[in-house]
Amino acid sequence: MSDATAATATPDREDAPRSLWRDVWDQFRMHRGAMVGLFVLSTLLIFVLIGPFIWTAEPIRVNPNTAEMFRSRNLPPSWSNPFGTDQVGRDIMARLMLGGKVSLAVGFVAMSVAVFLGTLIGLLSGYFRRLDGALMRLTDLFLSLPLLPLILVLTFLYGPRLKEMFGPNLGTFFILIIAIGLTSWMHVARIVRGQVLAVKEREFVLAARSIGTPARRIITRHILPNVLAPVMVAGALGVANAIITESVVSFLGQGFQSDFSTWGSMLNSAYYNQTYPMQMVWPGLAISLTVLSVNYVGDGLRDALDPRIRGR
Amino acid sequence: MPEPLVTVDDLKMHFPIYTGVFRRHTGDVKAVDGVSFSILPGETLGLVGESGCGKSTVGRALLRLYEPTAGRVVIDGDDVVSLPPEALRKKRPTMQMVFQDPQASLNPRMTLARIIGEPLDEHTDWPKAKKLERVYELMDQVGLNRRFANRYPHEFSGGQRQRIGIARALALNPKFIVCDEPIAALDVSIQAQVVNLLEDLQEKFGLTYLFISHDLSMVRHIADRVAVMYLGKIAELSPRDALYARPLHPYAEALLSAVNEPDPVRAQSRKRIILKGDVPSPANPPIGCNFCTRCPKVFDRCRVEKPALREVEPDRFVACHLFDNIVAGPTGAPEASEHNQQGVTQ
Amino acid sequence: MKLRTALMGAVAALGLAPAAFAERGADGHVNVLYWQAPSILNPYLSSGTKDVETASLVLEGLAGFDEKGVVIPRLAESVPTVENGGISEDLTQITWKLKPGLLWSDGTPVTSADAKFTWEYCTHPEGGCAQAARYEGITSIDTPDDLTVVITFSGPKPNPYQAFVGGTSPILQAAQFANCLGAAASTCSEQNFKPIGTGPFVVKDFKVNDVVELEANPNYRDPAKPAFATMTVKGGGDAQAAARAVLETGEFDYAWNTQINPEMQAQMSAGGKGVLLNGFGTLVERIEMNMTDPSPSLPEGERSTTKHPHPFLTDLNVRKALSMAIDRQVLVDIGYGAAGRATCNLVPAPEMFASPNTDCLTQDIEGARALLEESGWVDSDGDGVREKDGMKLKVLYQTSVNPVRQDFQAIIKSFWNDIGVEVELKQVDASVFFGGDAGSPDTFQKFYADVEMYANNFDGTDPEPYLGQYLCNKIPAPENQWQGENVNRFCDPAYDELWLELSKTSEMEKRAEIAIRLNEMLTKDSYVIVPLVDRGRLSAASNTLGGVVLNTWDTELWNAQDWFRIK
Amino acid sequence: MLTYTLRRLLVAIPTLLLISLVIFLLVDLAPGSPASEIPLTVPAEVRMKMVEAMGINEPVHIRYLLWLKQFFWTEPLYAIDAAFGTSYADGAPRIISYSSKVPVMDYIGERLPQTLTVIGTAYLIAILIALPIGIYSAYRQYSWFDQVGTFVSMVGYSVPTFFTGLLAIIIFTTWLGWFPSIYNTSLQVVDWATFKQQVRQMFLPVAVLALFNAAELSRYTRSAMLENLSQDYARTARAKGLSEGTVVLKHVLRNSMIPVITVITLGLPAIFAGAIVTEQVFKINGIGAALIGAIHVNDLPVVQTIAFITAILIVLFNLVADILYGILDPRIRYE
Repeated sequence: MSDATAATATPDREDAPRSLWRDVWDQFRMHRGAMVGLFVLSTLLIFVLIGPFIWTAEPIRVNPNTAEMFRSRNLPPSWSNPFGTDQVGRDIMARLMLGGKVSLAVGFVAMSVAVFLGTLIGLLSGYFRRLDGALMRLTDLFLSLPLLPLILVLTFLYGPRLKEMFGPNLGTFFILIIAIGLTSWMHVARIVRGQVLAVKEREFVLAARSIGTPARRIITRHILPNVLAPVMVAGALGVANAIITESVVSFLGQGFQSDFSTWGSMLNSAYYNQTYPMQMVWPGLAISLTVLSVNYVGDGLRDALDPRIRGR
Repeated sequence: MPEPLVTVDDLKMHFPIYTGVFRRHTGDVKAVDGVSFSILPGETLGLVGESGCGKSTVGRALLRLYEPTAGRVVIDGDDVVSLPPEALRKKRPTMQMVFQDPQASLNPRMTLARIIGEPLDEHTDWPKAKKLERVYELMDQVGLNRRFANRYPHEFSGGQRQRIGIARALALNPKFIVCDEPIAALDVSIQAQVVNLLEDLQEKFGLTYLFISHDLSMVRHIADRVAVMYLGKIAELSPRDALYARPLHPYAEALLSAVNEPDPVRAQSRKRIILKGDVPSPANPPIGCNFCTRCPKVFDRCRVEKPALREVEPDRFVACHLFDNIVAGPTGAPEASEHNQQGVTQ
Repeated sequence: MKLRTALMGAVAALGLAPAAFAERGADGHVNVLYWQAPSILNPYLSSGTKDVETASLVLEGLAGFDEKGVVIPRLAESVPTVENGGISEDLTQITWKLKPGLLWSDGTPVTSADAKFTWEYCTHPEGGCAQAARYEGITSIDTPDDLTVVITFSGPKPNPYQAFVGGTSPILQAAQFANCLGAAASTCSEQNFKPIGTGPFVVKDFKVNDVVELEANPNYRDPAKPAFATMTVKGGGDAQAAARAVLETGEFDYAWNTQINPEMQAQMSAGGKGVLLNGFGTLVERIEMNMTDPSPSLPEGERSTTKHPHPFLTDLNVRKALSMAIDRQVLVDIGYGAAGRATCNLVPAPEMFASPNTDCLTQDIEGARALLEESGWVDSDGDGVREKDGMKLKVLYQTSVNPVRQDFQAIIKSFWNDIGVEVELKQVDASVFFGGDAGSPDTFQKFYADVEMYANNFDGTDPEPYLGQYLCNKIPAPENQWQGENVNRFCDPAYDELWLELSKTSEMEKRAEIAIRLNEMLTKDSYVIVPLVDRGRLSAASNTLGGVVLNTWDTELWNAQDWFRIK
Repeated sequence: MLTYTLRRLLVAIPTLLLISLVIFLLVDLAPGSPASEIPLTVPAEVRMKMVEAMGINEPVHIRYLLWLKQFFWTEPLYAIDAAFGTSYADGAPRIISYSSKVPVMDYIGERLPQTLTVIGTAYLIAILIALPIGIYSAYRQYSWFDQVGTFVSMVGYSVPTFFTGLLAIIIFTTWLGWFPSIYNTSLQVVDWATFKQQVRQMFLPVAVLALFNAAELSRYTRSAMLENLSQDYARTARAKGLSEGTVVLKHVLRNSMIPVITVITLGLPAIFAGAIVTEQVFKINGIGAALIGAIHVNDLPVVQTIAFITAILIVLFNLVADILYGILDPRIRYE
C-alpha cells in the first residue's frame, strides 16, 4: 500500500488528512468511461461558458444588411463559421453556445431543485418515522403522475403567468425549472430514504446518539455523507434527464421562444430546413454528447463513491 | 456500602407489531420484559444469554438509545428514562457504549481523529488544538499509533477498530460504559487483547461496566457478578464465582454446562444439559415461566405462574418456582468484589 | 423561373391527357394530404381553410370560381347576370335556377328550400356562423318553386356572387340540419362530421383531427364522375412532410399548402414523383398592427378591445417606421422563392383592383429612425431601445408556428432592433392561431399581442367583402364571441363611408378605383396593415394524378370530380 | 399473499383519488376559471348546459366530485350502453371536448389503438432484444461483447428519441425511401399486403422506441444477473456439477428476473410519455398527439382526461408490479 509507506516516512503529527474526495477522485480516475465522460463534459462546459468570450459572433441577431445576410445563409462549416450558418445566416456555433448555456443551466438548476427536494424528503421520511408514511405516500403519488404531460400542462397553463412576472425568457426558465424539478425528485427521495433507513440502523448512528449528538447533526454529520453517493449519482443522472426533458419541451414548441435558442429549439427549427441536415445534427449531437457524458460520469461516480470498492 | 451507580427497575422494552390489511396494532415483541438490577461503582456486571434474549436491547434501552416502554434507569442519580432531551444530552458523557461490530459502529466517511473527537465536538467548546491533543491522548491510551489519526476506518483491522470505538467511548471520561458484545465480531486472538484493554482501563479510570456477551468464559474472566437472561427476563443474577460453581436456575445450569471446562477432570464429571425445543417467540411468550417450554425441571405451576426474581441465597437472585420455599437472609444489595473499588471518581 | 415553366408544362400535359375515364369509381383510390387536419366538416362552424376545403368535396354551392376567377355554375343551371336577366337592373335581386333532378347523396331531391334554410342557418343570431359575411345585405330569400332561389338585397349589390358561391358558402341539406339551428349548431356532431351533400364524394368515416374517408357520391349529377371510388383526406404532420409524401416518396397524390423554403422546393421537385403547383391569388402575408391595448394587466374581456387604445401603435409614425424598416425582397428570397413576390398591397389581384403603390419595396432604415425621432421616440438611456414618456418601444410580435414565419420573425426582429424597437417574439400553434376558438387566448382574432403576422386572402374575384372586413362593426370583441375579421380594430368613418359607396357602385372601373383607395387607406396611408409578400399557393400533386388545376379563387379541391389516375 | 394483494389494492384507491384531485386542481386552478375556458363560440344555451355538466357554479369540491362521477360512473355507463345496447346512461352529461365537440372518451377511443399498437410492439421487441443481451453480457462480464453492449446501451439510453427519430426519418425515409413518411391510422390489416404496409409504417417508430427501451432494460438485466451470478447459490449449483446452461438459465436467471420483471412492468406507463415525442416525430395520430393538440387548443377536458387515464395506467401497473413481486419473491410477502 503506497500510503502506508508514505505514512511511515513522515513524522507522526504531520500525516496530512486524506480527504474523502481525494479517495473518490483516485477511484474515479480508474473508470475509463467516466474519465472520457468528464473530459467531454468539461469540454462542452468550456465551449458553452468560455466559448462566447472567444467566439464573439452574435447568436440571435440576423444581419440587417440584407445583402450580406443573404450571402451568409446555410453555409457549410468553414473557418469563419466552424459549424456553418443557419437559414438566416446566424452562426451556428454561437447559437450552440447560447443554446447550450440555456440547456445546461436548465439541466443543472432543475436537477439541483430535484435533488434538494428529494434529499430533504428522503431524509425526513427515513429519519423521522412519524413523517415516513405521509411523505412516502406523497412520493408514490408523484411517481404515479404522468410526468411529461404534466410538465407540458404546467408550462402551458402556468408559463404565461410566470412570463408576465419575469419576462419571457426568465419566466420560461423558471417554469421549466419548477416543472422539471417538481416532477423529478421522487427517485432521489426513494433512494435517500432507503439509504437513510439502512444507515440509521448502522451502529455508528447509535454511537453518535449515545454520544449525545442531536438529530440535526446526526443527519448532517453521519447520515447525509453516507447517503451522498447515491444522491450524487442520482443527481448526475438527473441532469441528463432534465436536459432531455427541456429539449423535449422546446422541441414540442412549449419551451423558449425561437429567438432564445436552446439545443431543443435549434433542433426543432433545423428540422424544417432538412436540405441542410447538418444544421440538425449539431444540436442533436450536443444534447446526446452531454447526456451521454453525464451518464458516464454518473456511472463513474457511483463506483467511486462506493466505499466497498474504494476500500479495496 | 456504596450506593449503586446504576439502578435498573422493572425495565420494559416492547416493540409493537402491526398486521393485517389495516395495519392494526395486534401485539408486541417483548424484547425486554421487566428487568431489574443494579451495578455498583467500579463493578462489572456481565449480562449473558442466547442471542435474541434481549440483552443488547437492555444495553441500548439503558442508555436510552431506545425509548423504554416502562421502568426506571437511574444512572449516577438521574432517571435516564424520564430526562428531557436537553438534560439527557448533558447526561450522555457519564454513560457511554462500546459496540459489537467495530466496522459498523464507525462512520466510514470520517477519519479516526474526527470519530474520536466527535464527543468532544458535541460536549466541549475546546479549541481545535486542545481537542486534537485529547484525541492523541486517547489514542495512546487504547494503544493506537498517533500516525493513524487521519485515516479512515476501513484502513484498520477489526481489533484496531474496536480500540477506536473504545477511545471514542472514553473521550468524555464516562463513569459507566455498556460494552455490547465488544468482542463478538473479533478474532479469538484479538478478543483477549480487547478484554485486557477494557480491564486495564477500568482499573485506570475506575469505570463501571455492563458487559454484554454470549461468551460465558469471557464473562467469567471479566465480570464480578453475572445476570443470565432468558426471553426478556433475568433468570438468575449471582456473583460470578457462585454462579459458575453452582448455577441455581435450570436455564443457567444448562447454559453453563456448555462452557468449555479447562479442567479435564471436572469436565468429565460434568454433564452437559441439552435443551430441547426452540426459544419461544418474544412476541408470544408462554403464560407461565418463560422457560417452562424447555425446562428439564418443569412442573405444573411453572406453566401458569410467572416466577419473580427473588433473593434465594445471599446475593443470589433467581426467578424460579423451585426456590419458592427458600427464604434468603436479610442481606441488602450484593457485595461488590474488592479489586475494582479503587479509583472511583466522585 | 424554371420551376414555374415546368409546372405549367406539367399542368398542360395533364390537361391533354386522354379522357379515358368513362365510369364512376374506375380509378380506385386517391390520397389527399391536408397537414392541418380537418376538425369539422361544416364550413359554417369553422373559418379554417382545411375544414372549408375538405368540406367542399361534399358540400357545394350554387356556383363557384374557376382557376381564372370566373364564376361557373355548380348546382345552378347557369350563372345569372344582368344580361340574362338573372340579376335585376337595380342590382337588388338575383335569381338562381337549380339544375333539375339534383339529388342529395342520400337520394332525396335538392330544392330551393335547402338554400333558404342554409341562409337561415348561417344568419341565426345564436349560431356563431363563421361565414356570415357571405350573407350580408340579404333581406330575404324566396323560393317561388323548388328550383328557383330569389335573393333580395337591402340595396344594390354590384357583386351578388357571394351567398352560395364558392366553397365557403355551400348549401346544407335542410332535412339533416333542421334541428341544428342556432344554439344547437355545435352540438350536432353527427351532422357536422358527416354532412349530406351534393358534391362528388360522401363522408364514410371521420376521425377528428386525423383522417376523413370518403367515397364517390352515388347520386352525383354526372354519372361518369368522380373517377375515384374512394378518397382519403389525411391530416397531421407539417408542410415539409406533406411535400415529401407527394414529391419524394409518392405516398400521396395531392398535398395542400406545401409551403417549404426555396431550397427544399428545388430539392424535393428533383424527387420526380410529382410537381409543385403554384399560382398567385390574393393571399398576402402581412403584419397587422393592433390598435388596441393587449396588455395582460387589463381585465379579461377588456384586453385588446376598443375600450383601451394601443399606447403607441396608434401613432402613425411608429407604424410607418416599422414598415419602412423591412426589406420585403429578402423575405421572399428566404421564405418563398418562386412562390412569392414582395408587395405593398392588401389586395394584390386581380390586376384592376391592385394599387400601383410600390413605396414600401425599398427598405429605409434611416427614414424609419427619423420618423421615430420625429414622434419623440428617442433612446435616452442608451440601451438601444427607444422610449417616450417612460414607455419603452417594445412590441410583442406573434404569429403561427411555421418555419418560414419564424425566419421572418427573426429577420424582422433584427430590422426593428436596428431602428431601436425591442421585439419579443411569440409563436402559436397554427391550429390554435387560426382555430377561431374563442376559448384560446392565442387566436389571431383575439390578438393578445402588439403586432401579428399571417396571410389572408379573399375568395372570388371581388375584394368588396374582403375590404369590408375592416369596417368599424367587424371588430372582434367578447360581445361577438371574437368572431369579427377586423383584427386590427381599425375604425375610420371615412373608410366605412367609402366602402359603403363601393357596395353601391356597379361600374367596374369605378369599383376598382374605390377598392384601390380603400386598400391604400389601410396600407400606405395608415400602415395599419403592413403587407409583406404576395404568396402564391403552393401545393403538390403526384405525376399520376390527372385533372388537377390549382385554383386560387376557390377551394383547391374545386374540381376533385374531374381528377383521374394517369395510367 | 391475499392480505398483501388486498393491502396493495386498498392503497391504490386513495392514491388514485389523490392523483385525480391533483390533476383536477392543477387544471382547475390554472389562471382563468374553467367557465372562461369554454369557447365563446359556444352559444349561451349550450354553454349553460356545459356549465351544468361541469357544475361550474358549485364550489371546488362539488365540481371535483361531479367530475369524478362523470369519469367513474357516467362514462362507464356509456361504455356499457355502447357494448350491450342498453341505455343506462340515459343522456347524462358526458365529458365533452371543447374544440371538436365530441365526447372525450370517444375521441380517446379513436386514438388509443394507434398508440397501443406502436408502443406495445416497441416494448415487446425491446424486451426481446434486451433480455438476451443483458444475460449474455453479464455472463461474459468484461468480454468485448459486454463492453460493446454496455457502450451501445449507454448511447441508446442517452440519445433522445426525438433526435434518433429525426435522423432515422432523414436517412431511411428521405434519402433511402424505405419507409412511408406519413403514418396511416386508418389502415386495416386484412391480408399480407396490408400487413406488410403496416409493418413498414410501424418500423421506424417501433425501432426507435424499442432501441431506447432495450438499452435501459438490458442495463437492468445485466446488473441483476451480475448480482446473482456472484451469489453463493450459483457457486453451490456449479459445485454440484450442474451444467453452465442450467446454472445460468435456470437458477440465476430465475432470481434475476424478479427485479427485471418489476422494471418492465413499471416502465410501461413511462413509455406512454415517451410516445408523446415519438408520435410527434413520426406523425402518428395517437393519444400523445391528441394530448399535444389538446394542450395547444386549450381543450381542458381532453387534457384532464388523458392525464388521468395515464395516471390510472401508472397506478395499475405499479399494482401489477407489486403483486408480481409478491408472487415471485416470497420474502417480501412476510409482514
